[in-house]
Amino acid sequence: MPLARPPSHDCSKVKRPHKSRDTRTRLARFRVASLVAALAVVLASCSGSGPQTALNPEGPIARTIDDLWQLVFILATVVFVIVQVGLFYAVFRYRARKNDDTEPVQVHGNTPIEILWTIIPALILASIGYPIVKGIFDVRAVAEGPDVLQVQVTGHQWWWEFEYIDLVGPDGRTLVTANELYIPEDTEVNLTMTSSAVIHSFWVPVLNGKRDVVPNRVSNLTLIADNPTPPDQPHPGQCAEYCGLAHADMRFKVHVRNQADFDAWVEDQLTPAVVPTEGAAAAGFEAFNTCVACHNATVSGPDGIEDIGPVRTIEVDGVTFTSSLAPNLAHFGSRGTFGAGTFENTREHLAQWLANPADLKPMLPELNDIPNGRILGMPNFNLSEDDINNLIALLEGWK
Amino acid sequence: MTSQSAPVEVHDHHDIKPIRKAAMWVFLGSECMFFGSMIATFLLYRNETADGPGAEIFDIPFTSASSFILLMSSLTMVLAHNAFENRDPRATRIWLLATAMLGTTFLAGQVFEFTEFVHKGLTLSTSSFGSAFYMLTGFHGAHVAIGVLMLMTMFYLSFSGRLFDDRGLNVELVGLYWHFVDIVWIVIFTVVYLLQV
Amino acid sequence: MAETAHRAHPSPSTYWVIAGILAVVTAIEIAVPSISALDPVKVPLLWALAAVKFFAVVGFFMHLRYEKKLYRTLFFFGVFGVFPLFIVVLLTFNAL
Amino acid sequence: MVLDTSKDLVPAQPTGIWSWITTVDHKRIGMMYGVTALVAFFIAGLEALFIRLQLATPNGTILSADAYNQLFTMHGLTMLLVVVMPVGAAFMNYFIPLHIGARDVAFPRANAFSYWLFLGATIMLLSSFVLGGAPDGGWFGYAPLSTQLEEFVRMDYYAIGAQLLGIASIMASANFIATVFTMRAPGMTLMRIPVFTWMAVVVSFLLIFSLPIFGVGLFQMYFDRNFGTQFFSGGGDPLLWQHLFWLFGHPEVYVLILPAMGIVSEIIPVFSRKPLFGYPFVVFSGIAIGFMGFGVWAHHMYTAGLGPVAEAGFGIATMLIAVPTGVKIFNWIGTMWGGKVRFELPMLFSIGFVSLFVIGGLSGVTHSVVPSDYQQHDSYYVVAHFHYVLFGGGVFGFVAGAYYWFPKWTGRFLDKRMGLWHFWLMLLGFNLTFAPMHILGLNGMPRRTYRYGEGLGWEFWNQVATVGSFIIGVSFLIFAWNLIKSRKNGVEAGPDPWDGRTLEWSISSPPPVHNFDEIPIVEHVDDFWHRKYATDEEGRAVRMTDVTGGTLVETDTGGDGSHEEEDMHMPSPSYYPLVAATGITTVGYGLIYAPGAGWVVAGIGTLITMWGVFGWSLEPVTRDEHHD
Repeated sequence: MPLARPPSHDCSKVKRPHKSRDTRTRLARFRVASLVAALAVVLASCSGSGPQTALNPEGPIARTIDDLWQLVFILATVVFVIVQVGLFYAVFRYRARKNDDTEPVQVHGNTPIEILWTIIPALILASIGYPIVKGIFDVRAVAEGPDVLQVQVTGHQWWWEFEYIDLVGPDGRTLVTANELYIPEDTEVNLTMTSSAVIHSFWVPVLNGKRDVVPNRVSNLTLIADNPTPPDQPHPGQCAEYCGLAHADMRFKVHVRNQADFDAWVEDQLTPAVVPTEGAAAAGFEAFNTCVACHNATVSGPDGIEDIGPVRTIEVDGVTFTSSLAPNLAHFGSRGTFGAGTFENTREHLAQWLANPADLKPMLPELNDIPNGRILGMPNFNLSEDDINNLIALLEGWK
Repeated sequence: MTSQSAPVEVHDHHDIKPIRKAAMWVFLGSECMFFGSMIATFLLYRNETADGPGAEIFDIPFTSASSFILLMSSLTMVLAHNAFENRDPRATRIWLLATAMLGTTFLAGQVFEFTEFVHKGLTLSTSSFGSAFYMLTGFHGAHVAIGVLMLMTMFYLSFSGRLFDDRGLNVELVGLYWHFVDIVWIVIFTVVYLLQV
Repeated sequence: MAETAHRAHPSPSTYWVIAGILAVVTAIEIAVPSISALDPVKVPLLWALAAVKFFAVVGFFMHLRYEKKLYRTLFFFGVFGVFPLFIVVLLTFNAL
Repeated sequence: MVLDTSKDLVPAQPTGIWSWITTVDHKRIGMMYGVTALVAFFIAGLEALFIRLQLATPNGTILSADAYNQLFTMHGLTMLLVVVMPVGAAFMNYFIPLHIGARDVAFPRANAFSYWLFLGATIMLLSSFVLGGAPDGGWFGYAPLSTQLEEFVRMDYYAIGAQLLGIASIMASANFIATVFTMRAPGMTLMRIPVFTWMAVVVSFLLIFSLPIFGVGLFQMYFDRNFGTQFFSGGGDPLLWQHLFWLFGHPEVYVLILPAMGIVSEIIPVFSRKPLFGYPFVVFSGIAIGFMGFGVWAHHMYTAGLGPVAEAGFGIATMLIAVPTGVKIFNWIGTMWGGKVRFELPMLFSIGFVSLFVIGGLSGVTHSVVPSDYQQHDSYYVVAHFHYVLFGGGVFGFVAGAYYWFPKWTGRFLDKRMGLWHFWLMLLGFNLTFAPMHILGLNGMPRRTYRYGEGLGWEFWNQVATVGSFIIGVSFLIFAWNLIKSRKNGVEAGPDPWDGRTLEWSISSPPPVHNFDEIPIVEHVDDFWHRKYATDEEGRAVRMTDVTGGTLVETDTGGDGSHEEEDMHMPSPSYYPLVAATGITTVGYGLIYAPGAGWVVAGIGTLITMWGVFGWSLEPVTRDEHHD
């Protein structure tokens, strides 16, 4: 990163001009402290690291934001250096010295200087006004047109529901999934978002800034990703607006695929899950009857294709959102994670979850009020070990 | 605390009257923000009736009458203040009582109006409109009630001859408060009633 | 305070006159919504009439016209401060 | 606090617990504010240490999600409303009358009431931990999360507790405004008031006009929770709460920082031995910050969906606040420039304030770059920003004030050695704790999360921050020990230990009950300095020779004959403020548990309140008592 240097200049400047003996120890302490401060700023600027960072954009919108950040960071660093150097110069140059009992000249002020240091900052700020306003309109522009992939997002406590309203299967069902968003590369994706109960915020730092997801309101966010992600390294995202008990565990993943892979994924997802007829999975489907009080799935069984489980919608400002009570499980086995992107989708985790969900993720199922649509987590159904194994067999099989 | 002989003090510099009035006026400015927030809430929700009753249930002639009563209580209040300034306990007492009566009449009208509206299906929880309406007019009513209480306190003091003592509360301050409650209603009457029908 | 002199409070006859004006304005206010010819200007007109009553009470009954400038400043911070704030709030809701 | 009553100052200082309970002396009330806030500071600090322990490692298990959510909510709520604001109130109570040459505040009993109600609300908020759980909706209490779980009383504690704190603050603010505008000593024109008192005025205006808005929001939250109203749910709009909250919450930010700026503006001139550079500019920039602070509330809502036009408007307005803030910083540097900077403890903390506040201010400017804020909002970058402003700014400023004025409160210095340890440890710990949070936030770590997964690259800096937070903790233990020890055993300071500039240094330490033997007549900004020093032809300060011993300086106004000899009237002590405050707090507890048995408690509380209020206003007055 090019921004690493200026702050360290600052501390070397602080060190240089002052050598008098009685202040040496103080200087040493100042050096340590200002070194720490400066170091922190340096590292803040150049350590864009980790998969959830806002400093390594993976798409043009995030890059627009990052460019603005770089601009203002450089400006802020310059101002920081000037002011701190001025401050510490004044402090040390004009420190009271021993054997000097003269009094300073009693200066009360200087109007031209005051006006100068009012106007100069105002001008500096005015100079970044235009890029800021342009940036706002660029980032906030709602993607429109036939090539835009439309996804409707519903925030729940504490998971995400995605409905691809234009991706419709032969049976007329739209593609609905939870917590793992798949998007094609280099394509504008328009998220139309609302919430079922409380405010959430949708945030994938590498693709865009965050946008609140507000009940009774519709908000939009555009995602564009440069490159496909490896299957096991999707872009992590997270709810960024405090939304209650399990806010920290309301995460999600964004998988970017090239167009062909994306189309293949869509086809898979639009295919109903098959009702197993034998083995543990079949027994698991029996046990699944408990789950469909909240969860749902589109399955193809002996009676043909049917939707099981409650499917609910909410309408906000003329937009109809799918708002299920719990994640759709028809393709659970294809997901890398569960529990709102928090736990790797492994047998061990799943067994632990089914044995007692609140053990893994904090929830308040005892306050669920299903008729009024208030769902605050999955209860412990005290499933037997067999039930758990059978359910795992079922769910792992639903790719 | 007993006072003892002490060095010179510039005592008369701080007459308590203007100090109290300054505090009262800044408090009333603060109350403007309080009622302004509720009026803005009402304006935001004026059409959010959730298929329940809305502004059409207002009885403008009735509310006009009670608004007029509250408006006239400002006249009796200022006459009470005038009598107080003239140190006329009897006239002060009469006008204070008249003001309190007018205020009570207004409150009675509000209670009647609320009862009517509830019968017509508008409650606190019917809709955002109902919530905003009752909160705004209800808090105003509470202010009137506190005002009546203060007027009656003054009325009581006028019998014990302590009306003109210099204490925390006096007729002038009660008057400022009372007039303020009146001017808030002037705005509420316009915004909530007249502009919505 | 530097400013000590203030005008004498008005006499009761002034109060009665103001009360009369308030009554008349109230009557006009109540009439306005029922006159359909006034519909286009109804909103600003009613706001203006309310303002007349508001400042009549504040100025005469509350004696603000006759008192120290300090009181006016303190009070008007609230009165005139509340408008821009909530106009902006309502604008962001597209509620104006 | 021990006051020396041996001097023949009148009236005598009363002693004993009862004298504290019934006190209406602004100095004692200020002390009580300070002590209460300091205790709350240690509680809120302890909460922060638990939070830091939990976050030291990925998937931390020290706290449950539930406990964590309560702790971070209470940490914010306590620090802002029960620590920093009251510390400001403590300094204001103590020094406004001294700065303007008054005997007390305008309404001593209302002042006592403000304190007791503040104390009641504080106890109420803290008691929630053991009475059904502390508020857990964040200090901003965003609806409809805050109105969602009506089963719990937690957010009722928030709604009522904050409401009571608000009432207390409104009363205190009206009191300060009335005091400053009507009770200044002769000659103390508005442009001669010390900067701290000016900032107190700005703060009082901010509070008195912003708190009622918050109050309405809190009532709406309370009604939504308890009476089924639909302000934020149903047909209501959750963004209404955000507007009402931030219309208060943003001015509140300046309420927290302006007193600290005022304190630093007092300290820097004293220890630079120069007048404040550009006094009128510093005052007017404070007023400008106050005004602009009212116009930028929505910059907390950039991600909420206001629309690009509003976002652009508020973005520009927010940037503009940097201008008056910059003016203050430049003027502080200008004050030191060409002076004789003495590295006494108050000055060290003030230099720390300026330096750290610059960082916080600049990271604030990065927030005004709205698209950039789409990333930074609700991330640890914001946490870093406001701690640099409120801790690096506010707390450093207040601690500077404590070292500066401790000699005035007690007549003794705080120990310098311990103070130096405090300063350096606090500076180190502070930067270790909060500087890494910039990095964490930019790397995507959101706020208010009780745990985070591995592999996100957040482990190292979280560990650093945790270590730093414990260093801060140690530094404040040293401070507390210093306060306790130096109160009785500190080096004696005398009335004017720093060669001060403002009126409080012209009277004894601690000050007598009546503050001034005679009300001073003021001729200059920094009037006390001008009584001690003249300037030579070069403009250098020259100590006047007729000053007696450098201690108490006699004013020459006693004999001018224009003031008649009169008894000194001090307000009588009263327990009614405590009764009234107890009553209101009881009503508050009742409302929290309403409807139901809560109504009974609220009814009892109402009766107690009426007893207090009527007793207060009808209390037979001593004839010579002229205060309310």
